[in-house]
Amino acid sequence: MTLPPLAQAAIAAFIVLNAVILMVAYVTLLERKFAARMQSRIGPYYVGWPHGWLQPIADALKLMLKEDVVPAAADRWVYNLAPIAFLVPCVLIFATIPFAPGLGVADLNIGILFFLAVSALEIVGLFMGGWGSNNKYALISAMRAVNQIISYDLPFIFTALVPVVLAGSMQLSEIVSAQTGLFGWFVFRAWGLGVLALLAYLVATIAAENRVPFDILEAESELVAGFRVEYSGMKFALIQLGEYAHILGTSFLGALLFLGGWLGPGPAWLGPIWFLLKAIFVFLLITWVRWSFVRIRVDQILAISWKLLLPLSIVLLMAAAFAVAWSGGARV
Amino acid sequence: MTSSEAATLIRERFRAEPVVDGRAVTVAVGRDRWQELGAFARERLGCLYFNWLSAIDWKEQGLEVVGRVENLGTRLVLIMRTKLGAETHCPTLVGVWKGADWMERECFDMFGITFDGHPDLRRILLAQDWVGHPLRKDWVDTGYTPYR
Amino acid sequence: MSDFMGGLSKPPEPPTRSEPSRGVRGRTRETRDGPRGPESVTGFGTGTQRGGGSVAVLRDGAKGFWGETLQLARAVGRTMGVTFKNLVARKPVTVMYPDVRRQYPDRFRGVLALTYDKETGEENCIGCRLCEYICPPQVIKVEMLKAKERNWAKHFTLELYSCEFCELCVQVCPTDAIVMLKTFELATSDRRELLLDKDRLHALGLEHEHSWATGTRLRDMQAPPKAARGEGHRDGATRGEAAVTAPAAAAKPAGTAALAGAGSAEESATPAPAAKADGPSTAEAVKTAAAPPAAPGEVKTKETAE
Amino acid sequence: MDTEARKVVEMGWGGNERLVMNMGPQHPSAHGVFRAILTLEGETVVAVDAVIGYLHRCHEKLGETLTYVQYPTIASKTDYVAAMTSELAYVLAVEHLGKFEVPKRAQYLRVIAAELQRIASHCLWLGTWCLDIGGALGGGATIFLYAIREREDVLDLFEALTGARLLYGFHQVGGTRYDVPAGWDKQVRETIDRIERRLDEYEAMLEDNAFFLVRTQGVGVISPELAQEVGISGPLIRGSGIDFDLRRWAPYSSYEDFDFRVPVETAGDCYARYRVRMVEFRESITIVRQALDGLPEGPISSRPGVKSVGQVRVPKGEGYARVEGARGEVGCCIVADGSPKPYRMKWRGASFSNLAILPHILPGCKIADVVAIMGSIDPVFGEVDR
Repeated sequence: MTLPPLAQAAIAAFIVLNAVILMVAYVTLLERKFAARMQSRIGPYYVGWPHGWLQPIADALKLMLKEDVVPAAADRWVYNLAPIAFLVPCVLIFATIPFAPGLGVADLNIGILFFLAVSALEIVGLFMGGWGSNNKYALISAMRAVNQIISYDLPFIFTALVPVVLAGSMQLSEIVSAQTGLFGWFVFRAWGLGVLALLAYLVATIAAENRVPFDILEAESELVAGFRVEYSGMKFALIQLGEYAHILGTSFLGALLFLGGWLGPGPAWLGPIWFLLKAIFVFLLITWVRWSFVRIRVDQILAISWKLLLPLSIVLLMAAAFAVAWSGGARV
Repeated sequence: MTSSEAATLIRERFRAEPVVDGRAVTVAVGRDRWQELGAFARERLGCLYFNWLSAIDWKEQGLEVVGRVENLGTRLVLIMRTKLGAETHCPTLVGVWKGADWMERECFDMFGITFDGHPDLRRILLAQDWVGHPLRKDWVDTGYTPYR
Repeated sequence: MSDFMGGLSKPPEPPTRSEPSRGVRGRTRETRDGPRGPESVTGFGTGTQRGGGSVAVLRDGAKGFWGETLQLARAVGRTMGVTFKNLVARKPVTVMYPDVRRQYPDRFRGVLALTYDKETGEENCIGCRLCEYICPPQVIKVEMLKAKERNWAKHFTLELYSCEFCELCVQVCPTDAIVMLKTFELATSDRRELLLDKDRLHALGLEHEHSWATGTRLRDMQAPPKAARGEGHRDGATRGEAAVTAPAAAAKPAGTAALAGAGSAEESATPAPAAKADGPSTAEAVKTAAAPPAAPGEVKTKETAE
Repeated sequence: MDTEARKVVEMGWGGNERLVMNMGPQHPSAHGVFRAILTLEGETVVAVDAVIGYLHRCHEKLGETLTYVQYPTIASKTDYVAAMTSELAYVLAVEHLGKFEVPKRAQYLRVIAAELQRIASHCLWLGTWCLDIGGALGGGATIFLYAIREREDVLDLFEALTGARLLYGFHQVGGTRYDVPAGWDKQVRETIDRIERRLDEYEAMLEDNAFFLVRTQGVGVISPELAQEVGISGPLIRGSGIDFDLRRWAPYSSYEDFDFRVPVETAGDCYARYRVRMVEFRESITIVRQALDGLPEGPISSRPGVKSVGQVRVPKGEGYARVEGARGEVGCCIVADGSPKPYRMKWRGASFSNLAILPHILPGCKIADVVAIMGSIDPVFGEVDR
């Protein structure tokens, strides 16, 4: 019995969506334990004794049961829509990610373009939340968010295009299959350009995801909680979910683009596991940076983006293109 | 500048008898010469460091304003005092030292001394709508009522 | 492009790290090199300062693009190295509190309690109200019950919710009746439960472990002439026994005497420096207090210090 | 600048596209309860009105109602982060008035306590400051927890010494209340050795860290003139190039016996204040070592232990004692009238004067600098509001 393609896609989307939500929940636990050990703490422990295995579930339950407060002066429509507008693009980016050959919702032939375009959309929800809250902290945060995301999406896109140039395809599965062989991952290839591109990609990711040291829009010591200062309960949970989904999505993309996706030793069914491990490795790198550095100021962040990261990423892209052209289409 | 030299200078200028104790010179002047003493301490004695300013309520003898300034180079300490008598007005020192700002506001808050010429004389520690000045000796404290 | 991160570079090694000029003891003074040359802060990162005058701030921002990039890479490496070291090499320091309790020291100042005499089973408190007088937040209320043999506390209430655990009540108690416990676990949802009466205080004293401090031990520790020191305080044994028994024994049969002594001392205390016995109680105390301090150090305060 | 901010407040929402933002009283980086009414132009602060008093308990009035025996236990509540030094200021003032001697051993114990307290207080400062500039969900929190880990070790020492972790009541007029317990000095040496090693880690995390440097260098510059005029003290004034340390200036409690350096930085910015405090950390450690080595035998108090509430009386007069607390000059001026209580007590809180610098240096900064400068000032609101 074969289902119509739409139904197949719907079932796949359902599975991926739930998997993503579950993964996001446990990624938060992973980050908390990781950060805790880094800080000489233990982290979540009692809920799901002995190591807090049920903590994400408890958190989700708690947030669901919390009172949903809407500020009296808020722009109700914008305020209520913002978490959804924020969450949808963050989850939608998973639609195009192949988890193994043929395993995914839709392996578009312009997959990476779709990913980058949709991922940039989160700013809309973010700005709606900051504006609709009618809170000065949230407003300043929304202003900062627009500044920052515009300036960091460019280097993000340019560095993500380096593997595209190297692989000669915009289809994500094609990019992975271009990385086969010993030391075939793009991070090892192109005479060191790959490593630089991965580093630039990580920095741009951290900034685009608003993680410390670039988390000026959350900036709880200055702006309390930034754009989500007025959100509570389930809406807060949605924003949090969206944020972590976005980070996870970019981690998956990083693993796909630079670390060879599902490629790895062992039988083919190990592929998704390899892929997951690589994504978590990228995620932990981001987390490690997050828990090691202090935040920098908004003008400094913009300066780093425009003065350092953007030129660097353009140079990297051009160098990669040059390398491909030099080798005449052969593997570099 | 030693404290005895400073005392001589003060004696000449203010006709007040300073008390010298180690490096500290205590001088009491009238309220009308308060600002003059401040400017003198800063210009002539080099007391650039403003340490603190407060007041004492001597009950029937009225309020007294005490200020302490220092010269960090020569380690001279000047304690300036002025009795306000029946008045509750005192010239401000904000024009001489910026640090007098908050100290005088606190003094106003606690003792009800109005510092004439202070740019922003409001209560600083107590609520703006507080009634009375707690460090005055005639302030009646409400008793402690334990929770039973 | 060399100033893309003008402020990111490391400042010169501060002179304070250099070896100080050691003079006669206590008189070394940090001599500083001349003021750091004026150089404006380049690149991004400095908010304009108003109202503060200007101070020359030297930042050597001229290492060039590669120098700064290398510097940045090194900084990232060192910082992440520290966190990584803590991640893998150090155990968490968390104490899983309700399951595991850390070791409380002997002098722990916890919840207050009243004590019984171990042999006779009588209450130690004689209701002398010294603790009520001395309590800074005034949380203790005592009423005395006069009796022929000795006095008793008719009521003794302690408002623990306002207590600041300063141990002054323990310190003044002539009969060691009030002590502190090595526990703080009296959290409750009703404030009234923290209004402790005499029965509750006695029950608490039986329930939990007592801290080391009692009135006599504290006063003994502070008494001016002291032979042995530094040891034996933890268990309050050794020298404590001998010295402590005398005043305690003297105070027990005649609680009223101690009270009267305290009261008169309060009236007659003079500002004489330490030479006069302004405490109550026995002849021994007077003798010890009258003895000159063993090591007369010079008090240097305020302006007289120079 | 205060008045300018007020004008804007009175104007309502402000003209010229200015935004009035209320930072506090409940704010993550307020270090207590502090309210700064910031007038912003974009991200830049143009005026600030500092509102304090939320933690006011009228300590000066309390000082008039409590006797010389009772008050030292309350004095620790003014600067509750460095309680040892605030108690010390009060008892020194009383001892100065009453001409009470203090045994050498008690003086050394006071020095040990004060310097350990400085270490603990600077630990908290470092942690909270990094929390301010680093974020509670980021590297700042990591340093915060490291610093708190070390502070807890010092508090354990105090707990072993006095039985309390925050409000010690360690000092009394004429000496100290507690002698060292057995094995304490060994514990102290281990702890300060460990902290000294860990300081290198903090510096590795911060000093080299480009992100940290851009946040602190050239931010919140206090000129020496302004520093003196406002009367700031402690690490702040030393960060502005003025060598003013009361331990040197007017040695109290046998500080003249110890060999230590007073760090001075000329830049006057947040980074200079950071450097000063980091050097002070190490200097405090050396002072503690010296004091432990030279701790003399003898009594810990020149007066018998407290037995009644009016035990201490001082003759009529006025006395001022000042100590170098972790945040600067903690002064206590007592006017005595011969009774067991002071007639008037003036408390000179270091943080009060230090915080008064804020309206003078904040205008022109970015919002992010406001928290960095606040943290570098290290106010403790118990001491500001008293």
